Amino acid sequence: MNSNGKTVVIGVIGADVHAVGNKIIEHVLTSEGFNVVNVGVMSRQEDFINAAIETNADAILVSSLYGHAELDCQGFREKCNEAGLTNILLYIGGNIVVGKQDFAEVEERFKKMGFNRVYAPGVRIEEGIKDLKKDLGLV
Amino acid sequence: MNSNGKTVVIGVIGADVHAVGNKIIEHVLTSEGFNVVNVGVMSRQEDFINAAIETNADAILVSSLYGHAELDCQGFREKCNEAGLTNILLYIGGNIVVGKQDFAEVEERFKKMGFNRVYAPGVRIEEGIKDLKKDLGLV
Amino acid sequence: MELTNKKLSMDEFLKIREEVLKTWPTGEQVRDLEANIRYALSVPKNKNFALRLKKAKHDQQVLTQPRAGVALVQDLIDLLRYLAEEGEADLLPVTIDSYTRQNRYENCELGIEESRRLGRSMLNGFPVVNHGVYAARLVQESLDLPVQARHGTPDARLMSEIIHAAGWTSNEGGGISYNVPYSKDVPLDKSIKDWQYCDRLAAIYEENGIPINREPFGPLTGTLVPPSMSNAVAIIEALLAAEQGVKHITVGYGQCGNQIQDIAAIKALEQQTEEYLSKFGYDDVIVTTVFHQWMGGFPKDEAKAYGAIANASVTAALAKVTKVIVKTPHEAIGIPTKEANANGLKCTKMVLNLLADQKTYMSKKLKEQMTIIKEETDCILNKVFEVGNGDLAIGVVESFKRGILDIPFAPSRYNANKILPARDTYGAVRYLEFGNVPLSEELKAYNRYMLEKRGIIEKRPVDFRMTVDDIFAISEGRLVGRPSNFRK
Amino acid sequence: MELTNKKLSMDEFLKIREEVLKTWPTGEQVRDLEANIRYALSVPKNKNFALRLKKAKHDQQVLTQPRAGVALVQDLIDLLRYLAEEGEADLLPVTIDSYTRQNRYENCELGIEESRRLGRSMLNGFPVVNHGVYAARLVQESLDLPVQARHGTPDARLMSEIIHAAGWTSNEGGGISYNVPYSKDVPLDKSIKDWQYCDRLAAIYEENGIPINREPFGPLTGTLVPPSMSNAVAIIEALLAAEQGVKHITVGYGQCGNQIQDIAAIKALEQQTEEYLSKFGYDDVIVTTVFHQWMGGFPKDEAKAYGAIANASVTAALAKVTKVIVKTPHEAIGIPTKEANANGLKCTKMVLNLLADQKTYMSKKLKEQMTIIKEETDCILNKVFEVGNGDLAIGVVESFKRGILDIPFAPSRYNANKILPARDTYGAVRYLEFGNVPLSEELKAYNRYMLEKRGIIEKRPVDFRMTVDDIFAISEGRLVGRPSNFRK
Ligand code: B12
Ligand code: B12
Repeated sequence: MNSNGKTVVIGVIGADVHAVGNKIIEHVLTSEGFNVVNVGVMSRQEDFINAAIETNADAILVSSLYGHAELDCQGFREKCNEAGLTNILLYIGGNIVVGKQDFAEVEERFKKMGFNRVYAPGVRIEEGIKDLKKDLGLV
Repeated sequence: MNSNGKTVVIGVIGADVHAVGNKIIEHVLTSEGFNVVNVGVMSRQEDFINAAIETNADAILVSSLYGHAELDCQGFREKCNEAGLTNILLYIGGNIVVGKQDFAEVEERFKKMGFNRVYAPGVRIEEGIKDLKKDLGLV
Repeated sequence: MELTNKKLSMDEFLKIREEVLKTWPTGEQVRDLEANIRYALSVPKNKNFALRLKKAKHDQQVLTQPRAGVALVQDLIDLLRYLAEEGEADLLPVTIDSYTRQNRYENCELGIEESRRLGRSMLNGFPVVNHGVYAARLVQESLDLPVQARHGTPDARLMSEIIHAAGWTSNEGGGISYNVPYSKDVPLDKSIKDWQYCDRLAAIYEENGIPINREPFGPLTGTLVPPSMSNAVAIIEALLAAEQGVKHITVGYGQCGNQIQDIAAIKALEQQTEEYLSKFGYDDVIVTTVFHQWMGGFPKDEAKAYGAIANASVTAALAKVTKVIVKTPHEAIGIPTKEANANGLKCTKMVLNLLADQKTYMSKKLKEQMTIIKEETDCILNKVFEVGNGDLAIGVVESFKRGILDIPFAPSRYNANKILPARDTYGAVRYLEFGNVPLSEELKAYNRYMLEKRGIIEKRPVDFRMTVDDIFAISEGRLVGRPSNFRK
Repeated sequence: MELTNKKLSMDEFLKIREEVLKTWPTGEQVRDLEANIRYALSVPKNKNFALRLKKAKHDQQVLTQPRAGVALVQDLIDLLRYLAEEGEADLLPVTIDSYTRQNRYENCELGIEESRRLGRSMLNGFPVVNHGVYAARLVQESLDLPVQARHGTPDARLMSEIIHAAGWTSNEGGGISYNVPYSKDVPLDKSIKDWQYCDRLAAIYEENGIPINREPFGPLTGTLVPPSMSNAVAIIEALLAAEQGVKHITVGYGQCGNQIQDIAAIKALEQQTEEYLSKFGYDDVIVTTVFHQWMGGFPKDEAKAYGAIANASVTAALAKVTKVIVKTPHEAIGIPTKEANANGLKCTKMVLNLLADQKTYMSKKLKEQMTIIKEETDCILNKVFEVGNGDLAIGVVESFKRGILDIPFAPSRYNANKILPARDTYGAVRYLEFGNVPLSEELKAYNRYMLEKRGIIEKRPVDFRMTVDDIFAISEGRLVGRPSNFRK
């Protein structure tokens, strides 16, 4: 697959071990031409941020399936800023809160935390890639 | 079974052919000691009323399963009154309206039409018999 | 005209037709049969019910079909579109209201008016005769799927004229199955004759290049009908229809609840229908099958209703029937909302898809049950032919009189009401009282043996109490109505 | 201490115990083992998990059990009571949150606080270690049904101390099944040792008159795990537990979706577990079975989710497992509300009741699939013993290193990740890439043949694309992930 020149860090945050989606996301992003850095499951905020600094990444795609993202993501944007990643795109998707909640509210909560895009349960990575290409000026 | 001295007319009103409940109701009422007059399925208001006059019945238990009871029962109480059955108990049960509706409203509608008791879908005849015994002073 | 199982001549047909069209003003709209046929020919082939079933059978696909009908035209169209889109239905019905089924068209007028006035459907179906052929065409033209009339009408002659003239390519019913479970005083010779007319009408369209599907109503009263009894009726109606020239027949069966018995019953039904048709020389009939999800009292709880729906869908999928008639989570309460109806369809579709590439494999038990059902059915059918002196139509009338054919819990006064069914300890429906149903001594002994086994396990006599308990069982969340003190 | 499959001596056990109880302040509460046992002895027998399962197995009854856990004590009690009453659950779980599973008790503190502050559970389960033994007893005392801890904890030693001291009579997990699918960097020798401790602890209670049930987690990653791989793991964990003295073991299996394969897998699992146990001299172990409704990606639509739930329940009922772990209509979205959880239970219960008196009958196909699974499992297990030089614990560590045991899609870096599964055209899960899984040539050929058949039907190569399509299939409403241009 031709590289599109953009680098994306992916991974699953917190104590979350849901590995299947993560493997699929790596597969799809790669075949779409992204340079993918996968920090894998059970990753800390620092793991994402360090990988992004090292690879000069354009975006971080956080997955969280198990429901603790609200706890696990506290202060993520601030840490990015401190690390100098002031312009990096932050996306999050999966099953990011505990239980079935009104998604508009959930989205707002995560946007306040500094995420650029927030995805509802079961939204497939293909959707995210469309937005990513837009946000990165690839289309 | 010992007779309890009370006579009840039962049947299924209108173009309704649901026969199973009707047979069960006859069976249960009889074994509870009632004298049961069953006008059967597809019965007109007149069939119920004539049977009640002939047998000097204490109550009429109308079944309607198929949803047309609101149409089929228009003027039932008035016809009873005209026929001199001014004190007869009128009960109705089954699936008496079309579709899932708020039962409190449905009950009110049928009470306005002159029914003494109105039963929600799936309420078994045993419930009705309890009330009947109360209303007829058998307990 | 004497009743006999012979194809109506065009003369006879047209003479009756004269009378039929006069029974309600909208009959006038369909007087020109050739014009009706021309219109029907213009309906796109992908909306042809008969062809869709044929393809599904070939592809071993199981199709879904809801029940649905409301009083007013636009509401009906909206409802059916919703069921096609949101519910992913493969085939569409128009369920006809109960007044129309009894030819009480005046009552329908009132129902239509009241529905308009109150803004909700006061009828339990679509009064197609009152609305007439133009409305019926509008319905058909507004939909992208094949449409069938589903009702319960002993005399459906005018209705059939209207629906076929409107391009509806399937009609449910039959002289027995739409009489005995659906009416009180209609003589069988009358309903059989009237359905010969409906069959002949379907065949006329067929002969003019429009395949028409006919579907005997399999479940009858939906209440503990022993498989051999409903299969016998379905086969009889298939034969009667074939004699009139019908070429596309869907024989049906209502779930009894024991999976092995149900699968055996469907397989037996399909095989015996084909055998009997070919035995009587009707060789070019395409036989498909329909499975009705549990037709008796349903659980009120919606989650439990889903369980009943999906469990039935598993049986349908494993038996590889051609289509399933779908229940909804509102079944115990009333006519479903469109959402509840779509939910029943989606739940069913999910199960069918999960099992699309799977089937039942033959076991000793399945073979045994198929044999029992086939032998019982043969016993009944042989006797029907015998008492009709070879004429099936006459045989049917005579058989009901004598209780050779006898449908449990039927409202009709022409039904003997002498048999009593009950479940055996595995949940299979057996004959408890045989009435005059002419089973061989061996088969009777088998039925008795299976029920005695239950009696011993439940420590109680084999009698009507079992039947009553079985009637309530599923709505109370079990298949077999065990006594309250029962512990395995 | 070297890893070996030998019963821990009381000395060893108590030495480890010293350390374990120090890992979090609540450990102090359970220091007095005899007092714990006395308390556990006081729990009414009808709330004993092991005995309830034994009775169900004897009665051929299939029990239901939900998943459920929230951050705060009273909320948990309310939730579980609701599931018992409204959901008619037969057995209760306490699902433990993910921080506790990783022994991150500080995170739990924050989660508990935030849950209090926001008035909703911020944790995906109940942090039992933080709440401590008195809270855990309160939970148990507030309920009338047996309670089990369900989690996914590689090192569950402290948790196990607390739950058994609280009178919870069952513990899910095992050194493989609660490590490889549930963690990233925990070495297998560590998790096996830690679970030997949990098993020994359970056995100490057992030896003191309190039957304790242990349940290896059957489904592993829940994603296309070939039955022989998960069965091999379950049998290994049963043997490891039995060596420590555990007497009540429930081996589990997660639905793959092909009904025949699933039934074959459960029957094979039950039989082979008993065979291996008795082969190694563990004769007095009571083996029961658990079936997990579909553990992979679920459909978002609730009606479809009900379809998936009920379809799984049919398999459970026909296979006559001892219990079913129930999914809910919210599965694809998030932790279910109590209502959705009860609905999943009721739907399941309905199906189980409808099929309570029915079972699967042996067919050629079922026998064939059982043979395949058993032979595959034997191939794997023989090799595990071989590379461990007869020591099962060592064999497991070595086998993961070499990819003899290899769990698809597992997050653990100690997993080889070399095998690749895919469905055959009937939906049965087969090995696409064998990695180092030591199947005989004949069995490999069988797997290849079955997948090639699918390739031909779908007109595409047999490769990773199939696996990916299969992963999404059920959440998109099919079992087999057919290519988009696929028409049968
Ligand atoms: C079996 C059945 C049939 C059989 C009936 C066979 C026969 N001749 O008896 C067949 C298949 C023929 C049939 C046909 C139709 N049916 Co139907 N049928 C049912 C079903 C599944 C079960 C009925 C039954 O036998 N229950 C078992 C008996 C023992 O219970 P029961 O009848 O409810 O009676 C008990 C109680 O209601 C109570 N009770 C009854 N009356 C009274 C009165 C009093 C005073 C008291 C206290 C208690 C009481 O006591 C009885 C004994 O405990 C119900 C749905 C359900 N309940 O699950 C639909 C149902 C009644 N049918 C319905 C409809 C619409 C029809 C049809 C129009 C067809 C259709 N949809 O295609 C036709 C109508 C035909 C006609 N003209 O009447 C609807 C009615 C809708 C509504 N009210 O909104 C229902 C509710 C299904 C649905 N949800 O759509 N049906
Ligand atoms: C399989 C599974 C498991 C397996 C995981 C095996 C493994 N190691 O991978 C096992 C059984 C071990 C497991 C364990 C647990 N699980 Co789990 N699990 C699931 C399940 C059924 C499927 C997940 C899956 O693999 N889906 C298939 C993949 C391909 O899809 P995906 O992961 O959703 O990813 C796709 C999209 O979400 C999206 N996406 C993901 N991230 C991102 C990011 C961006 C930016 C974008 C654009 C898109 C995107 O793209 C991906 C590819 O298309 C889900 C429910 C469901 N979805 O049906 C529950 C679920 C995620 N699990 C859940 C829970 C709670 C748990 C447990 C706590 C246990 C429990 N309930 O007993 C533990 C947690 C363990 C831990 N510490 O993390 C909950 C989470 C609840 C919540 N958020 O409210 C869920 C939703 C189930 C439920 N309804 O309760 N689980």
